[in-house]
Amino acid sequence: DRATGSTQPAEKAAVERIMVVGASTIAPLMSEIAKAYEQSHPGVRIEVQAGGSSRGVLDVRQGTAGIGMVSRELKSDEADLKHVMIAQDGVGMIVHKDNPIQRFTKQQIIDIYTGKLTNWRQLGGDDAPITVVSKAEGRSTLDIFSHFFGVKYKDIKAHVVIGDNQQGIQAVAGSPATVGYVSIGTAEYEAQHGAAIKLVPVDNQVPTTAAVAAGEYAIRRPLNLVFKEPLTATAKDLVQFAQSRDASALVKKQFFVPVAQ
Amino acid sequence: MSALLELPFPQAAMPRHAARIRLLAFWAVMAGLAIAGTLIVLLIAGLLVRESWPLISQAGPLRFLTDAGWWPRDGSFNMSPMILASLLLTAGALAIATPLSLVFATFTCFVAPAWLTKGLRLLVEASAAVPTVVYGLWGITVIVPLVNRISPPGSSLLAGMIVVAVMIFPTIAMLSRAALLAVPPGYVQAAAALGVSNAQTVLRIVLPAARHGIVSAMILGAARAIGETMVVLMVCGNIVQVPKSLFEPVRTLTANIALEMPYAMGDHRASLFVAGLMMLVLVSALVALGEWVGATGRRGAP
Amino acid sequence: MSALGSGMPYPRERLWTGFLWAGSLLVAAMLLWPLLIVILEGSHALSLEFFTGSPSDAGRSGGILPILVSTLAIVSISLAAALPLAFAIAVMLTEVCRPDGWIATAMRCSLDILAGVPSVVFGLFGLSLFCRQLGMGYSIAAGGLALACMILPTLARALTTALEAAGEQHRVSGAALGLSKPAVLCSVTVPVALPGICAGLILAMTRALAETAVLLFTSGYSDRMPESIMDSGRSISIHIYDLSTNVPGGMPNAYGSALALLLMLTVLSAAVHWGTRWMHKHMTGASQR
Amino acid sequence: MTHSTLLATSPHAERARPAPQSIADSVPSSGHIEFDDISVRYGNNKVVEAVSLKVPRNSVTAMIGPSGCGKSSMLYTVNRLCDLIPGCCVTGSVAFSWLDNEQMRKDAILLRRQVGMLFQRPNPFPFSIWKNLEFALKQHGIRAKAEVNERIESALQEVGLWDEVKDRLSLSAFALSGGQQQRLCLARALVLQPAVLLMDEPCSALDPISTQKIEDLILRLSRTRTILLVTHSLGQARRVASQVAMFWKLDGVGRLIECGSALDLFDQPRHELTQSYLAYA
Amino acid sequence: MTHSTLLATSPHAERARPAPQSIADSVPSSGHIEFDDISVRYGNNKVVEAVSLKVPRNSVTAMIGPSGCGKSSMLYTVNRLCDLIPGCCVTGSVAFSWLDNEQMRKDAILLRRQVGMLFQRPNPFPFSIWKNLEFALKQHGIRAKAEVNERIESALQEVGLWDEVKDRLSLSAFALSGGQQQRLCLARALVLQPAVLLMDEPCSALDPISTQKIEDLILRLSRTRTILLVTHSLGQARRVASQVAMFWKLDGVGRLIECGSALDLFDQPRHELTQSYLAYA
Ligand SMILES: Nc1ncnc2c1ncn2[C@@H]1O[C@H](COP(=O)(O)OP(=O)(O)OP(=O)(O)O)[C@@H](O)[C@H]1O
Ligand SMILES: Nc1ncnc2c1ncn2[C@@H]1O[C@H](COP(=O)(O)OP(=O)(O)OP(=O)(O)O)[C@@H](O)[C@H]1O
Ligand SMILES: [Mg+2]
Ligand SMILES: [Mg+2]
Ligand SMILES: O=P([O-])([O-])[O-]
Repeated sequence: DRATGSTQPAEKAAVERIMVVGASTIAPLMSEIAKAYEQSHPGVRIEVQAGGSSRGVLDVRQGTAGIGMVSRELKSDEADLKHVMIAQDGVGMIVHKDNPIQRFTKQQIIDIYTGKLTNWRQLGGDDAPITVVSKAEGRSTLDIFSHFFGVKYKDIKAHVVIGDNQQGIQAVAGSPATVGYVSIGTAEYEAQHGAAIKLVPVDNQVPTTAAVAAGEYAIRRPLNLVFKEPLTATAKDLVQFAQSRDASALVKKQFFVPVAQ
Repeated sequence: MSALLELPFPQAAMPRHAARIRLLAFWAVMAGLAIAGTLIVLLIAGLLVRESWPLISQAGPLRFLTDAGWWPRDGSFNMSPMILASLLLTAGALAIATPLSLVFATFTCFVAPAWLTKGLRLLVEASAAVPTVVYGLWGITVIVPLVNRISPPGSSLLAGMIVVAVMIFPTIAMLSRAALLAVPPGYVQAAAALGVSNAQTVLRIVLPAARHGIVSAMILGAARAIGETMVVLMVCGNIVQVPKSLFEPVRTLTANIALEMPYAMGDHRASLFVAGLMMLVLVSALVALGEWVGATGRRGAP
Repeated sequence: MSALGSGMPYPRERLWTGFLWAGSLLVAAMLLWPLLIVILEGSHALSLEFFTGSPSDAGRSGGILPILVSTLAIVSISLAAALPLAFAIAVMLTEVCRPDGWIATAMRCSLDILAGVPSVVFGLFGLSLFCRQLGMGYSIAAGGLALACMILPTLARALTTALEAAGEQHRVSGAALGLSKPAVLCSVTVPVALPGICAGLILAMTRALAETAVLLFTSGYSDRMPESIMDSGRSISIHIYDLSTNVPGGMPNAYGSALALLLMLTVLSAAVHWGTRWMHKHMTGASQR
Repeated sequence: MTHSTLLATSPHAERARPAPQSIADSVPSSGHIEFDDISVRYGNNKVVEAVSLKVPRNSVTAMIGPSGCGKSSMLYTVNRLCDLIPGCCVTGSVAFSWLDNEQMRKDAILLRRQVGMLFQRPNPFPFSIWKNLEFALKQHGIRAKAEVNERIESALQEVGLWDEVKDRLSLSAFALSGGQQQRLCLARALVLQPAVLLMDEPCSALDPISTQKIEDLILRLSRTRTILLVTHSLGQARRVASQVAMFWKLDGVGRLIECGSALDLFDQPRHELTQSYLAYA
Repeated sequence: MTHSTLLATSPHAERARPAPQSIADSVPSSGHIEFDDISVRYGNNKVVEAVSLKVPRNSVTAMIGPSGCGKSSMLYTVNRLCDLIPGCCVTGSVAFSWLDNEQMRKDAILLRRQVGMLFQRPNPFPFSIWKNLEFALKQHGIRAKAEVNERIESALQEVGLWDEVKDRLSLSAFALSGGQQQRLCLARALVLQPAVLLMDEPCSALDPISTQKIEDLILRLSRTRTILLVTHSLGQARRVASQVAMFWKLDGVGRLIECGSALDLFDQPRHELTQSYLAYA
């Protein structure tokens, strides 16, 4: 039945279905993993469904999905769920390519995001008011950001609030006076492919996927799969596959940092 | 459709009571379907109330207008800036799209050569099919930087109004064109025979005669504008505030739901359903207003 | 009614005509802009393989065939579900209820409110009613039904207008021949109203094709070829959304898919036009002059 | 008398017609339509008051009177078309001495099947010429190919349209001229072989030649049909009617002020309003 | 002669009117409208061919002929309403001997200001009765309250509508009966005091009394207006026209087959088609 994620009883019993629901950040990665897994396990169908980390948690709790995708650390009130990390993702500061700024200090970022610094001149840049881009409430990127810089999200004075990473890249690429923070993998890819942005180090934290992989970069988050015990054998196998070395290539292809080094 | 082709109601062919039963069945089915269609809105309202009830029952509905601000994770749920933003955005988009639609409809009905009319109609139909995401991308890569040059940050109420106006333009234009085409040609001929100029014929005869259709097109357009999500999410900046100018970013109720729903839990999640309920109330108020204006218009008509 | 008459040397008439030309061309340019972007950027991605292959590497490469199939299935279901409801509402409004009576007002208001419900809310509604309560799960059927609720007001309004205009002239003459209301409706009003019905169908189909937020919550994300309508399937607008917001490097194929969507719309609306013309001919027995 | 099928309801035709009760016999027979105390209101606006009138069967009765005196409204009470007009309220009764009034009161469709109507402005359906006629037949359950063809052809010949359109029966009815459309509508009514025909100014849009054709037809039809004719043309009333009912608007309400045989009424009108009105003829 | 303002274009009225050139003088004068080799096509369908006709000024010319022979189309060439009909193509010319044809060719609005038209079916605007008339005046720059009131009242009296509607001028024009609407439309044309009046079967929907009123009016107006009247009623043509033009459809195309003074044409028709047609009168 639906509770275990194996649905459609009317269909051929040979096919086992696993429902994976959750964060849109993980969904493309997970569907690639699912495809690879299905290829080696013909009797299995994996339905990946995006809809947000909270949808993943809710669906797993209600039994609608077998496995959830959560793009952040689990909260204390989510201890009823098991979780495994399948990849890591760093969060880096980005500015426009033409912005002369080469490096931020942690305090500068705090001051910019709390509205104490309002002009690039104050940081040694051009004379232009700073446009501050932040993420929407509840997004895990925001949680990581505010946790690292110690800024309460209520104190953040943003000019633009965005949802997904791509939107942040477009916002920064569209105006030289903008600063924002996005997933490092995405930013690296876009910068290499001609988007008018660049990643900027904060203090000694250099935002590269290599640094995240090496564990040298502190502003990062886990990409988790969550589930309720007991899992079916196939689902358990899938979760293991997602952590395996075989899946690492797929993780890299989606510009995340694999855990199985 | 083959049932239609088969002429489903031969009357003398069967005994009268059989015919009557068929008639009754027809009306019963029609009434049933119509009622079902009408009740969808109640189902939606029911869902929204059910999901948001835990929060509403805690402290009453007024808190959503009087709380300190929108800090959903800290239990502070003031939505009034977002309501205002939704209304402003709709009004602005309508104010841009309606006159342009009327110009367009008039042009294609009365002035444009046939080939151009056909081309423009195709263009408008194609525009209606462009996914909202594409409009969002266009807004964020074209309109927002343009507005940014006038006054940063670019993502603003104005940018939203412009992009949403372009989006709802096809709806309003196509429906008002239909309304203009439905004006009896006798009016136009009579006006022409009186030596009335083209401009005056359109302004004083055709547009007033078509006003019901035009108002109804505007209502549909407004409904689309107020319910629009993706585009607004991408170009309006999503800051919860009462804008002091057109160039300031705002967050509408719809963008708020789309932005936070995927990551909201508990009371936060319930508060987003309250936002949905608020939308429903808002739209109902607008529709009631439209009905009232329409009714007084009908009554006050010469 | 078509033309108001040709060029008049009245200076004010010239001004008026010039104003209309300028305004319309401005609008046309405005509308062309996003379209042109889609066409220019999208044409790079188009190829035969694009239409016949399956997406790979999260959609960055490969084709969109399964997505086109899912989209067609979703749109067909939504039209098939919305059309009877919209037709019934239009019939009630034009044939049964007094136009100013409370029933008609209630129906009209309910539809207008429905038209203003944000698409996210339709998504949540579909998720709760079809996916959960009715046990359809994330599926093409659930997405189609949720979409049907969303396009219902557009369709109902278009059908009402069409039936109203067509019924006006022929209701009384049909009745005078001793025909019952449903007979007049099915055999006279509907054939006469077919062009209007066709326009409404195209408008509704257009909206259904372009919709993202509803399907985000209901029809699923899976980009493999659906085997039944109870499978989950990714519609083309979701594909575009996912590629452009979630997948780094997905933009070229996002534009390619948007262009494919426009082509699909052209084909579908041509098909609807052709179909209704055929039906019109069949039902009226008249060769169109 | 070439088109006997339509004119005389032969025993054969009678059997073929599936109507549930007997209609006109083939020879003129006694009987009448009786209007009893008819009043018509539109909303709060009374337009016809207390009209009682006996219309003899199988003859032509002309209703004349100035514009707005309620002639059309009277016609609408016969086939209950008034039911379709919002706000229209009729009191009084119309009875057909040779039909089952009880059943028809319950079933307007049955009634309208017996009572054909021709409107002031031709209103063909936007179908082909053939389909316009076939449509009504099929709807009333007459589907036998041969019978349909025969009925349509004889109806078209009846109204003098057959020779004009027989080569283009699949053309849209809208491609016909006004006079042809009017005759097509008449054929559409005749093809159902109604016992009563209501005609609301059938010739007002027609040229003299078409008018003459229609008038001839009315005279021929009146041998087996009861015809109620509204006309503004006193000449026409004189030419075709055997009984004339004169309506007038008194105090803003339409009333029947005089009724009698055409000869009497035109030659010795009793009411002074009638006298002055006839002076215009 | 109570309503002199409308009938005779007094010097005062002439000054008040802002039209850019002189119009009818107050006394009947010589002159004519000349149709020169007019042909009309709708798409590929030729409906009128090679009509040349001289219409004398300040008189009534009736155009008669069977339905569909192109009478209305001929009228449309006079005020260039044919420009509005998609697919309609006119060759040949219409010239007014007493007006500046060159200027009017360039400016259809100026032309239509001089040429009033009454359509076959009444087509009032969806305004109040008063506004229907005021609209036409205001559009032509006549805004002085007193003059507007006076003109409207005299136009309504002219068509015999004033007494019927003076208490409900703010009522919608659609609340009038068909005959009243037709007269309202005539008033709307008259209020601009055009030099030429085109009337397309103005009485086809009217009862004899209203018809008589309109015919009287036509006769009175014809002293200072040039009137082109299309009618199906030969009696009417005989009563009001001084010249009659007879059209016929030959080989599917409308042609002028005979034209002459009303007396001559009705008493000694030369063309055999005319003879047979007049036999119906
Ligand atoms: N649908 C309607 N609603 C309100 N009033 C109406 C309606 N139809 C007719 N009337 C009014 O009823 C009166 C009688 O109308 P009716 O059409 O019966 O007159 P008539 O004798 O047929 O006139 P005519 O010769 O002009 O056709 C008129 O005053 C008219 O204004
Ligand atoms: N808009 C149009 N498009 C195509 N054909 C037309 C159009 N208007 C008229 N016709 C055709 O032109 C011919 C002449 O039409 P017109 O209206 O001038 O005739 P008429 O003499 O006024 O007839 P009637 O007495 O019936 O009014 C007709 O055969 C008609 O079918
Ligand atoms: Mg009448
Ligand atoms: Mg005509
Ligand atoms: O991955 P996000 O939750 O920051 O969108």
